[in-house]
Amino acid sequence: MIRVQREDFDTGKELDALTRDMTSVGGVTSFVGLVRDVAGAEKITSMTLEHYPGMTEKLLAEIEEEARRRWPLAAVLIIHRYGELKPGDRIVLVACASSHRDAAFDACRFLIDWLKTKAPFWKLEETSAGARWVDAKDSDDDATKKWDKSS
Amino acid sequence: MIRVQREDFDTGKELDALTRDMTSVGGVTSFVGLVRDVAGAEKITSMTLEHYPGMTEKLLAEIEEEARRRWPLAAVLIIHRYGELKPGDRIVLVACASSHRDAAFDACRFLIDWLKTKAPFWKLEETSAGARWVDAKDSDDDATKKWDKSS
Amino acid sequence: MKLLYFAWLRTRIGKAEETLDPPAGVTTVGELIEWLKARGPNYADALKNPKLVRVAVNREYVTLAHALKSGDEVALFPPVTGG
Amino acid sequence: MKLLYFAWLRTRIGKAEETLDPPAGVTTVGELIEWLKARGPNYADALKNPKLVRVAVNREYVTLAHALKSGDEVALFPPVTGG
Repeated sequence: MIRVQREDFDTGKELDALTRDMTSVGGVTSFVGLVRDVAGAEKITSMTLEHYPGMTEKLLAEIEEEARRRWPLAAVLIIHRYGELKPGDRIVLVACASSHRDAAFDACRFLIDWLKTKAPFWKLEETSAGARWVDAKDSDDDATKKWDKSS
Repeated sequence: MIRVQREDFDTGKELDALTRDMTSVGGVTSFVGLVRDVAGAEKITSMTLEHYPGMTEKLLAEIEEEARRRWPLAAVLIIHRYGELKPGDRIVLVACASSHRDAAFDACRFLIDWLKTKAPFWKLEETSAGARWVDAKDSDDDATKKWDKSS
Repeated sequence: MKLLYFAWLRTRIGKAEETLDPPAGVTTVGELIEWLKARGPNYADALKNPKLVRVAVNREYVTLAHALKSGDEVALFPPVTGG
Repeated sequence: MKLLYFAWLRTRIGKAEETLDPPAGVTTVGELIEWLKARGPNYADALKNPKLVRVAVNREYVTLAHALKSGDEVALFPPVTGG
Protein backbone atom coordinates (compact mmCIF):
# COMPACT_ATOMS: atom_id res chain seq x y z
CA MET A 1 0.00 0.00 0.00
CA ILE A 2 1.38 3.40 -0.90
CA ARG A 3 0.34 6.92 -0.01
CA VAL A 4 1.72 10.29 -1.04
CA GLN A 5 0.23 12.98 1.13
CA ARG A 6 0.68 16.45 2.59
CA GLU A 7 -0.70 15.45 6.03
CA ASP A 8 1.25 13.92 8.87
CA PHE A 9 0.72 10.26 9.80
CA ASP A 10 0.45 8.40 13.12
CA THR A 11 3.20 5.79 13.02
CA GLY A 12 1.67 3.51 15.64
CA LYS A 13 -1.79 3.51 14.07
CA GLU A 14 -0.34 2.83 10.64
CA LEU A 15 1.75 -0.09 11.90
CA ASP A 16 -1.16 -1.56 13.83
CA ALA A 17 -3.51 -1.27 10.86
CA LEU A 18 -0.92 -2.89 8.60
CA THR A 19 -1.09 -6.26 10.32
CA ARG A 20 -4.60 -6.15 11.79
CA ASP A 21 -6.43 -9.44 11.16
CA MET A 22 -3.27 -11.06 9.86
CA THR A 23 -2.53 -14.44 11.33
CA SER A 24 1.03 -15.36 10.55
CA VAL A 25 3.04 -12.14 10.72
CA GLY A 26 6.04 -12.64 12.96
CA GLY A 27 7.36 -9.13 12.77
CA VAL A 28 7.14 -5.68 11.28
CA THR A 29 10.25 -3.70 10.40
CA SER A 30 9.85 0.00 9.82
CA PHE A 31 11.83 3.10 9.06
CA VAL A 32 10.66 6.61 9.86
CA GLY A 33 12.57 9.47 8.24
CA LEU A 34 12.60 12.79 10.09
CA VAL A 35 13.49 16.36 9.11
CA ARG A 36 16.85 17.27 10.60
CA ASP A 37 17.47 20.79 11.83
CA VAL A 38 21.02 21.14 10.63
CA ALA A 39 22.55 21.22 7.15
CA GLY A 40 26.28 21.62 7.36
CA ALA A 41 26.92 24.70 9.46
CA GLU A 42 23.46 26.20 9.16
CA LYS A 43 20.26 25.73 11.09
CA ILE A 44 17.27 24.64 9.05
CA THR A 45 14.09 26.54 9.82
CA SER A 46 11.86 24.62 7.42
CA MET A 47 11.96 22.21 4.52
CA THR A 48 9.69 21.97 1.52
CA LEU A 49 9.34 18.70 -0.35
CA GLU A 50 8.43 19.04 -4.00
CA HIS A 51 7.36 15.97 -5.95
CA TYR A 52 6.09 14.87 -9.34
CA PRO A 53 2.42 13.99 -8.80
CA GLY A 54 1.45 10.94 -10.78
CA MET A 55 4.97 9.69 -11.36
CA THR A 56 5.64 9.40 -7.63
CA GLU A 57 2.63 7.16 -7.03
CA LYS A 58 3.41 5.06 -10.12
CA LEU A 59 7.03 4.46 -9.08
CA LEU A 60 6.15 3.71 -5.46
CA ALA A 61 3.57 1.16 -6.56
CA GLU A 62 6.13 -0.44 -8.88
CA ILE A 63 8.78 -0.66 -6.19
CA GLU A 64 6.30 -2.18 -3.75
CA GLU A 65 5.64 -4.86 -6.36
CA GLU A 66 9.36 -5.39 -6.81
CA ALA A 67 9.86 -5.83 -3.06
CA ARG A 68 7.00 -8.33 -2.95
CA ARG A 69 8.59 -10.28 -5.79
CA ARG A 70 11.94 -10.45 -3.98
CA TRP A 71 10.76 -11.25 -0.44
CA PRO A 72 7.84 -13.12 1.16
CA LEU A 73 5.97 -10.12 2.57
CA ALA A 74 2.59 -10.19 4.25
CA ALA A 75 2.19 -6.42 4.00
CA VAL A 76 4.03 -3.36 2.75
CA LEU A 77 3.34 0.28 3.53
CA ILE A 78 5.04 3.34 2.10
CA ILE A 79 3.87 6.81 3.13
CA HIS A 80 5.78 9.80 1.80
CA ARG A 81 4.84 13.37 2.60
CA TYR A 82 5.30 16.49 0.50
CA GLY A 83 4.87 20.21 1.16
CA GLU A 84 6.32 22.29 3.96
CA LEU A 85 7.76 20.49 6.99
CA LYS A 86 9.53 21.60 10.15
CA PRO A 87 12.59 20.08 11.88
CA GLY A 88 11.55 16.94 13.73
CA ASP A 89 8.56 16.33 11.42
CA ARG A 90 8.04 12.89 9.92
CA ILE A 91 8.84 12.71 6.19
CA VAL A 92 8.45 9.07 5.29
CA LEU A 93 7.35 5.75 6.72
CA VAL A 94 8.35 2.43 5.20
CA ALA A 95 7.07 -0.74 6.88
CA CYS A 96 7.31 -4.40 5.89
CA ALA A 97 5.57 -7.28 7.63
CA SER A 98 6.67 -10.85 7.20
CA SER A 99 6.77 -14.16 8.97
CA HIS A 100 10.50 -14.02 8.23
CA ARG A 101 12.49 -11.43 10.14
CA ASP A 102 15.26 -11.30 7.54
CA ALA A 103 12.76 -10.59 4.79
CA ALA A 104 11.15 -7.79 6.76
CA PHE A 105 14.50 -6.12 7.38
CA ASP A 106 15.92 -6.57 3.89
CA ALA A 107 12.77 -5.39 2.15
CA CYS A 108 12.44 -2.33 4.38
CA ARG A 109 16.02 -1.31 3.71
CA PHE A 110 15.68 -1.98 0.00
CA LEU A 111 12.64 0.29 -0.15
CA ILE A 112 14.16 3.21 1.73
CA ASP A 113 17.44 2.94 -0.23
CA TRP A 114 15.43 2.95 -3.40
CA LEU A 115 13.20 5.86 -2.36
CA LYS A 116 16.25 8.01 -1.71
CA THR A 117 17.55 7.68 -5.26
CA LYS A 118 14.54 7.05 -7.49
CA ALA A 119 11.35 8.53 -6.05
CA PRO A 120 10.83 11.97 -7.61
CA PHE A 121 11.02 14.13 -4.48
CA TRP A 122 13.23 17.16 -3.97
CA LYS A 123 14.05 18.88 -0.71
CA LEU A 124 14.31 22.66 -0.45
CA GLU A 125 15.85 23.74 2.86
CA GLU A 126 15.22 27.16 4.37
CA THR A 127 18.16 28.24 6.49
CA SER A 128 19.36 31.47 8.04
CA ALA A 129 21.55 31.80 4.93
CA GLY A 130 18.56 31.51 2.59
CA ALA A 131 16.83 28.70 0.72
CA ARG A 132 18.73 25.99 -1.10
CA TRP A 133 18.00 22.73 -2.82
CA VAL A 134 19.51 19.68 -1.15
CA ASP A 135 22.17 17.93 -3.22
CA ALA A 136 21.86 14.23 -3.94
CA LYS A 137 24.35 12.05 -2.05
CA ASP A 138 26.62 9.58 -3.76
CA SER A 139 26.29 7.33 -0.72
CA ASP A 140 22.56 7.00 -1.47
CA ASP A 141 23.31 5.97 -5.04
CA ASP A 142 25.74 3.35 -3.75
CA ALA A 143 23.14 2.07 -1.31
CA THR A 144 20.66 1.58 -4.13
CA LYS A 145 23.19 -0.09 -6.42
CA LYS A 146 23.83 -2.86 -3.92
CA TRP A 147 20.26 -4.09 -4.58
CA ASP A 148 20.80 -4.20 -8.34
CA LYS A 149 20.52 -7.83 -9.32
CA SER A 150 22.52 -7.37 -12.48
CA SER A 151 25.60 -6.10 -10.65
CA MET B 1 16.56 2.64 27.34
CA ILE B 2 15.22 -0.80 28.19
CA ARG B 3 11.96 -1.98 29.70
CA VAL B 4 10.74 -5.45 30.65
CA GLN B 5 7.04 -5.34 31.34
CA ARG B 6 3.79 -7.27 31.42
CA GLU B 7 1.74 -4.43 29.88
CA ASP B 8 1.29 -3.71 26.21
CA PHE B 9 3.00 -0.68 24.62
CA ASP B 10 1.90 1.92 22.09
CA THR B 11 4.44 1.68 19.27
CA GLY B 12 3.77 5.14 17.85
CA LYS B 13 3.99 6.89 21.21
CA GLU B 14 7.19 5.05 22.08
CA LEU B 15 8.82 5.96 18.76
CA ASP B 16 7.75 9.59 19.02
CA ALA B 17 9.03 9.88 22.59
CA LEU B 18 12.33 8.31 21.58
CA THR B 19 13.38 11.21 19.36
CA ARG B 20 11.43 14.06 20.95
CA ASP B 21 13.62 17.16 21.35
CA MET B 22 16.40 15.55 19.34
CA THR B 23 17.82 17.76 16.67
CA SER B 24 19.88 15.65 14.33
CA VAL B 25 18.10 12.29 14.06
CA GLY B 26 17.66 11.41 10.41
CA GLY B 27 15.73 8.24 10.94
CA VAL B 28 14.38 5.63 13.31
CA THR B 29 14.42 1.96 12.43
CA SER B 30 12.23 -0.34 14.46
CA PHE B 31 11.15 -3.95 14.71
CA VAL B 32 7.92 -5.07 16.34
CA GLY B 33 7.58 -8.78 17.07
CA LEU B 34 4.05 -10.20 17.17
CA VAL B 35 2.54 -13.42 18.48
CA ARG B 36 1.73 -15.73 15.57
CA ASP B 37 -1.37 -17.90 15.69
CA VAL B 38 0.13 -20.98 14.08
CA ALA B 39 2.86 -23.35 15.20
CA GLY B 40 3.39 -26.05 12.63
CA ALA B 41 0.00 -27.66 12.04
CA GLU B 42 -1.68 -26.38 15.17
CA LYS B 43 -3.49 -23.20 16.05
CA ILE B 44 -2.10 -21.25 18.98
CA THR B 45 -4.70 -20.01 21.40
CA SER B 46 -2.31 -18.19 23.72
CA MET B 47 1.36 -17.83 24.54
CA THR B 48 3.04 -17.27 27.87
CA LEU B 49 6.45 -15.66 28.06
CA GLU B 50 8.53 -16.65 31.07
CA HIS B 51 11.70 -14.74 31.84
CA TYR B 52 14.49 -14.44 34.40
CA PRO B 53 13.79 -11.22 36.29
CA GLY B 54 16.97 -9.36 37.02
CA MET B 55 19.10 -11.16 34.47
CA THR B 56 16.88 -10.01 31.63
CA GLU B 57 17.24 -6.35 32.51
CA LYS B 58 20.97 -6.73 33.08
CA LEU B 59 21.57 -8.36 29.70
CA LEU B 60 19.35 -5.94 27.82
CA ALA B 61 21.20 -2.99 29.33
CA GLU B 62 24.52 -4.59 28.37
CA ILE B 63 23.48 -5.22 24.81
CA GLU B 64 22.20 -1.66 24.45
CA GLU B 65 25.66 -0.50 25.52
CA GLU B 66 27.27 -2.85 23.01
CA ALA B 67 25.09 -1.48 20.18
CA ARG B 68 26.00 2.07 21.17
CA ARG B 69 29.68 1.15 21.09
CA ARG B 70 29.36 -0.32 17.61
CA TRP B 71 27.17 2.31 15.93
CA PRO B 72 26.59 6.07 16.27
CA LEU B 73 23.13 5.96 17.81
CA ALA B 74 21.17 8.93 19.09
CA ALA B 75 18.70 6.72 20.95
CA VAL B 76 17.94 3.06 21.59
CA LEU B 77 14.76 1.53 22.94
CA ILE B 78 14.11 -2.12 23.80
CA ILE B 79 10.75 -3.12 25.28
CA HIS B 80 10.13 -6.82 25.88
CA ARG B 81 6.91 -8.14 27.38
CA TYR B 82 6.37 -11.22 29.52
CA GLY B 83 3.28 -13.03 30.79
CA GLU B 84 0.28 -14.28 28.82
CA LEU B 85 -0.21 -12.97 25.30
CA LYS B 86 -2.72 -13.67 22.54
CA PRO B 87 -2.13 -14.13 18.80
CA GLY B 88 -1.53 -10.74 17.20
CA ASP B 89 -0.28 -9.21 20.46
CA ARG B 90 2.97 -7.26 20.46
CA ILE B 91 5.88 -9.08 22.15
CA VAL B 92 8.86 -6.85 21.60
CA LEU B 93 9.85 -3.46 20.24
CA VAL B 94 13.40 -2.60 19.24
CA ALA B 95 14.07 0.90 17.92
CA CYS B 96 17.28 2.68 16.98
CA ALA B 97 17.58 6.34 16.05
CA SER B 98 20.58 7.69 14.21
CA SER B 99 21.62 10.40 11.82
CA HIS B 100 22.96 7.50 9.73
CA ARG B 101 20.39 5.23 8.13
CA ASP B 102 22.80 2.30 7.87
CA ALA B 103 23.61 2.50 11.57
CA ALA B 104 19.93 2.57 12.52
CA PHE B 105 19.22 -0.53 10.44
CA ASP B 106 22.30 -2.52 11.44
CA ALA B 107 21.92 -1.79 15.14
CA CYS B 108 18.22 -2.68 15.14
CA ARG B 109 18.89 -5.98 13.44
CA PHE B 110 21.83 -6.73 15.71
CA LEU B 111 19.63 -6.15 18.76
CA ILE B 112 16.74 -8.33 17.65
CA ASP B 113 19.07 -11.11 16.48
CA TRP B 114 20.77 -10.95 19.82
CA LEU B 115 17.51 -10.91 21.81
CA LYS B 116 16.36 -14.07 20.08
CA THR B 117 19.38 -16.07 21.24
CA LYS B 118 20.60 -14.50 24.47
CA ALA B 119 17.82 -12.73 26.35
CA PRO B 120 16.42 -15.15 28.97
CA PHE B 121 12.84 -15.46 27.70
CA TRP B 122 10.98 -18.68 26.98
CA LYS B 123 7.75 -19.10 25.05
CA LEU B 124 5.08 -21.57 26.13
CA GLU B 125 2.46 -22.06 23.43
CA GLU B 126 -1.06 -23.22 24.22
CA THR B 127 -2.53 -25.12 21.27
CA SER B 128 -5.49 -27.39 20.69
CA ALA B 129 -3.02 -30.25 21.21
CA GLY B 130 -1.94 -28.91 24.60
CA ALA B 131 0.83 -26.67 25.90
CA ARG B 132 4.40 -26.91 24.70
CA TRP B 133 7.63 -25.00 25.05
CA VAL B 134 8.88 -23.45 21.83
CA ASP B 135 12.16 -24.91 20.60
CA ALA B 136 15.08 -22.62 19.86
CA LYS B 137 15.88 -22.25 16.19
CA ASP B 138 19.32 -22.85 14.74
CA SER B 139 18.65 -20.03 12.28
CA ASP B 140 18.46 -17.62 15.20
CA ASP B 141 21.82 -18.81 16.48
CA ASP B 142 23.30 -18.32 13.03
CA ALA B 143 21.82 -14.81 12.85
CA THR B 144 23.51 -13.90 16.12
CA LYS B 145 26.84 -15.41 15.16
CA LYS B 146 27.13 -13.15 12.13
CA TRP B 147 27.55 -10.20 14.54
CA ASP B 148 30.35 -11.90 16.43
CA LYS B 149 33.44 -9.78 15.87
CA SER B 150 35.81 -12.63 16.53
CA SER B 151 34.42 -14.82 13.73
CA MET C 1 4.78 17.97 -26.32
CA LYS C 2 4.26 18.73 -22.64
CA LEU C 3 7.40 19.62 -20.68
CA LEU C 4 7.63 19.59 -16.89
CA TYR C 5 10.47 20.99 -14.79
CA PHE C 6 11.10 20.29 -11.11
CA ALA C 7 13.19 21.61 -8.23
CA TRP C 8 16.11 23.86 -9.25
CA LEU C 9 15.59 23.02 -12.91
CA ARG C 10 12.17 24.62 -12.52
CA THR C 11 13.45 27.70 -10.71
CA ARG C 12 16.36 28.21 -13.12
CA ILE C 13 14.20 27.83 -16.21
CA GLY C 14 11.58 29.96 -14.53
CA LYS C 15 8.49 27.86 -15.14
CA ALA C 16 7.02 24.57 -13.97
CA GLU C 17 5.66 23.45 -17.30
CA GLU C 18 5.10 24.45 -20.89
CA THR C 19 3.85 22.97 -24.13
CA LEU C 20 6.34 23.07 -26.99
CA ASP C 21 6.55 21.61 -30.48
CA PRO C 22 10.19 20.88 -31.23
CA PRO C 23 11.22 20.79 -34.90
CA ALA C 24 11.24 17.51 -36.82
CA GLY C 25 15.00 17.07 -36.29
CA VAL C 26 14.45 16.58 -32.55
CA THR C 27 13.72 12.87 -32.24
CA THR C 28 15.44 11.83 -28.99
CA VAL C 29 15.61 13.09 -25.41
CA GLY C 30 19.23 14.10 -25.95
CA GLU C 31 18.30 16.18 -29.00
CA LEU C 32 15.43 17.76 -27.08
CA ILE C 33 17.79 18.90 -24.32
CA GLU C 34 20.23 20.38 -26.85
CA TRP C 35 17.37 22.19 -28.57
CA LEU C 36 16.08 23.53 -25.23
CA LYS C 37 19.56 24.81 -24.28
CA ALA C 38 19.51 26.96 -27.43
CA ARG C 39 16.20 28.56 -26.44
CA GLY C 40 17.73 30.97 -23.94
CA PRO C 41 20.27 31.49 -21.16
CA ASN C 42 17.85 30.24 -18.49
CA TYR C 43 17.59 26.87 -20.27
CA ALA C 44 21.30 26.78 -21.03
CA ASP C 45 22.10 27.43 -17.39
CA ALA C 46 19.62 24.89 -16.01
CA LEU C 47 20.73 22.14 -18.39
CA LYS C 48 24.46 22.85 -18.60
CA ASN C 49 25.59 19.84 -16.53
CA PRO C 50 24.14 16.70 -18.13
CA LYS C 51 25.14 14.64 -15.05
CA LEU C 52 22.58 16.58 -13.03
CA VAL C 53 19.65 16.14 -15.40
CA ARG C 54 17.24 13.24 -15.03
CA VAL C 55 14.55 12.61 -17.62
CA ALA C 56 11.19 10.86 -17.41
CA VAL C 57 8.95 10.35 -20.42
CA ASN C 58 5.35 9.55 -19.62
CA ARG C 59 6.40 9.11 -15.98
CA GLU C 60 9.11 6.56 -16.66
CA TYR C 61 12.85 7.11 -16.37
CA VAL C 62 14.56 7.14 -19.78
CA THR C 63 18.05 7.70 -21.19
CA LEU C 64 19.17 10.39 -23.61
CA ALA C 65 18.76 7.95 -26.51
CA HIS C 66 15.05 7.49 -25.83
CA ALA C 67 12.93 8.24 -28.92
CA LEU C 68 10.21 10.85 -28.47
CA LYS C 69 6.66 10.68 -29.80
CA SER C 70 4.21 13.52 -30.22
CA GLY C 71 2.00 13.84 -27.15
CA ASP C 72 4.76 12.68 -24.79
CA GLU C 73 4.94 14.13 -21.29
CA VAL C 74 8.63 14.88 -20.80
CA ALA C 75 9.88 15.78 -17.30
CA LEU C 76 13.35 17.15 -16.60
CA PHE C 77 14.64 17.29 -13.05
CA PRO C 78 17.77 17.08 -10.89
CA PRO C 79 18.79 13.95 -8.97
CA VAL C 80 16.11 13.21 -6.39
CA THR C 81 16.57 13.88 -2.68
CA GLY C 82 13.49 12.45 -0.95
CA GLY C 83 13.12 9.78 1.66
CA MET D 1 23.84 -22.00 46.88
CA LYS D 2 20.64 -20.74 45.25
CA LEU D 3 19.47 -22.67 42.20
CA LEU D 4 16.91 -21.36 39.70
CA TYR D 5 15.20 -23.36 36.95
CA PHE D 6 13.29 -21.93 34.00
CA ALA D 7 10.90 -23.08 31.26
CA TRP D 8 10.82 -26.87 30.69
CA LEU D 9 13.80 -27.38 32.98
CA ARG D 10 11.60 -25.95 35.72
CA THR D 11 8.57 -28.09 34.86
CA ARG D 12 10.62 -31.29 34.50
CA ILE D 13 12.48 -30.77 37.75
CA GLY D 14 9.23 -29.72 39.36
CA LYS D 15 10.31 -26.56 41.10
CA ALA D 16 11.35 -23.01 40.20
CA GLU D 17 14.09 -22.65 42.78
CA GLU D 18 15.77 -24.28 45.73
CA THR D 19 18.73 -23.73 48.03
CA LEU D 20 21.25 -26.55 48.08
CA ASP D 21 24.69 -27.11 49.50
CA PRO D 22 26.63 -29.37 47.16
CA PRO D 23 29.49 -31.39 48.64
CA ALA D 24 33.04 -30.05 48.57
CA GLY D 25 33.90 -32.07 45.46
CA VAL D 26 31.51 -29.96 43.36
CA THR D 27 33.63 -27.02 42.30
CA THR D 28 32.49 -26.27 38.74
CA VAL D 29 29.20 -25.84 36.92
CA GLY D 30 29.78 -29.11 35.09
CA GLU D 31 30.27 -30.97 38.37
CA LEU D 32 27.15 -29.31 39.80
CA ILE D 33 25.05 -30.59 36.90
CA GLU D 34 26.40 -34.15 37.28
CA TRP D 35 25.67 -34.01 41.00
CA LEU D 36 22.12 -32.73 40.35
CA LYS D 37 21.46 -35.53 37.83
CA ALA D 38 22.18 -38.06 40.57
CA ARG D 39 19.60 -36.49 42.86
CA GLY D 40 16.61 -38.07 41.16
CA PRO D 41 14.95 -39.06 37.88
CA ASN D 42 13.36 -35.62 37.50
CA TYR D 43 16.81 -33.98 37.52
CA ALA D 44 18.30 -36.70 35.34
CA ASP D 45 15.53 -36.25 32.79
CA ALA D 46 15.68 -32.46 32.77
CA LEU D 47 19.47 -32.36 32.42
CA LYS D 48 20.06 -35.40 30.21
CA ASN D 49 20.95 -33.44 27.05
CA PRO D 50 23.82 -31.07 27.87
CA LYS D 51 23.33 -29.29 24.53
CA LEU D 52 19.98 -28.03 25.80
CA VAL D 53 21.19 -26.69 29.13
CA ARG D 54 22.32 -23.09 29.50
CA VAL D 55 23.86 -21.85 32.72
CA ALA D 56 24.05 -18.40 34.27
CA VAL D 57 25.93 -17.70 37.49
CA ASN D 58 25.03 -14.46 39.22
CA ARG D 59 23.05 -13.51 36.09
CA GLU D 60 25.93 -13.97 33.68
CA TYR D 61 26.28 -16.73 31.11
CA VAL D 62 29.05 -19.18 31.99
CA THR D 63 30.51 -22.42 30.64
CA LEU D 64 30.67 -25.82 32.33
CA ALA D 65 34.23 -25.09 33.49
CA HIS D 66 33.14 -22.04 35.49
CA ALA D 67 34.25 -22.27 39.15
CA LEU D 68 31.50 -21.94 41.74
CA LYS D 69 31.66 -19.95 44.96
CA SER D 70 29.42 -20.27 47.98
CA GLY D 71 26.52 -17.85 47.79
CA ASP D 72 26.35 -18.02 43.97
CA GLU D 73 22.97 -17.74 42.25
CA VAL D 74 23.04 -20.51 39.64
CA ALA D 75 20.33 -20.61 36.97
CA LEU D 76 19.77 -23.55 34.64
CA PHE D 77 17.53 -23.15 31.62
CA PRO D 78 16.96 -24.32 28.05
CA PRO D 79 18.01 -22.27 24.99
CA VAL D 80 16.06 -19.03 25.00
CA THR D 81 13.14 -18.34 22.66
CA GLY D 82 12.14 -14.73 23.22
CA GLY D 83 12.04 -11.82 20.82
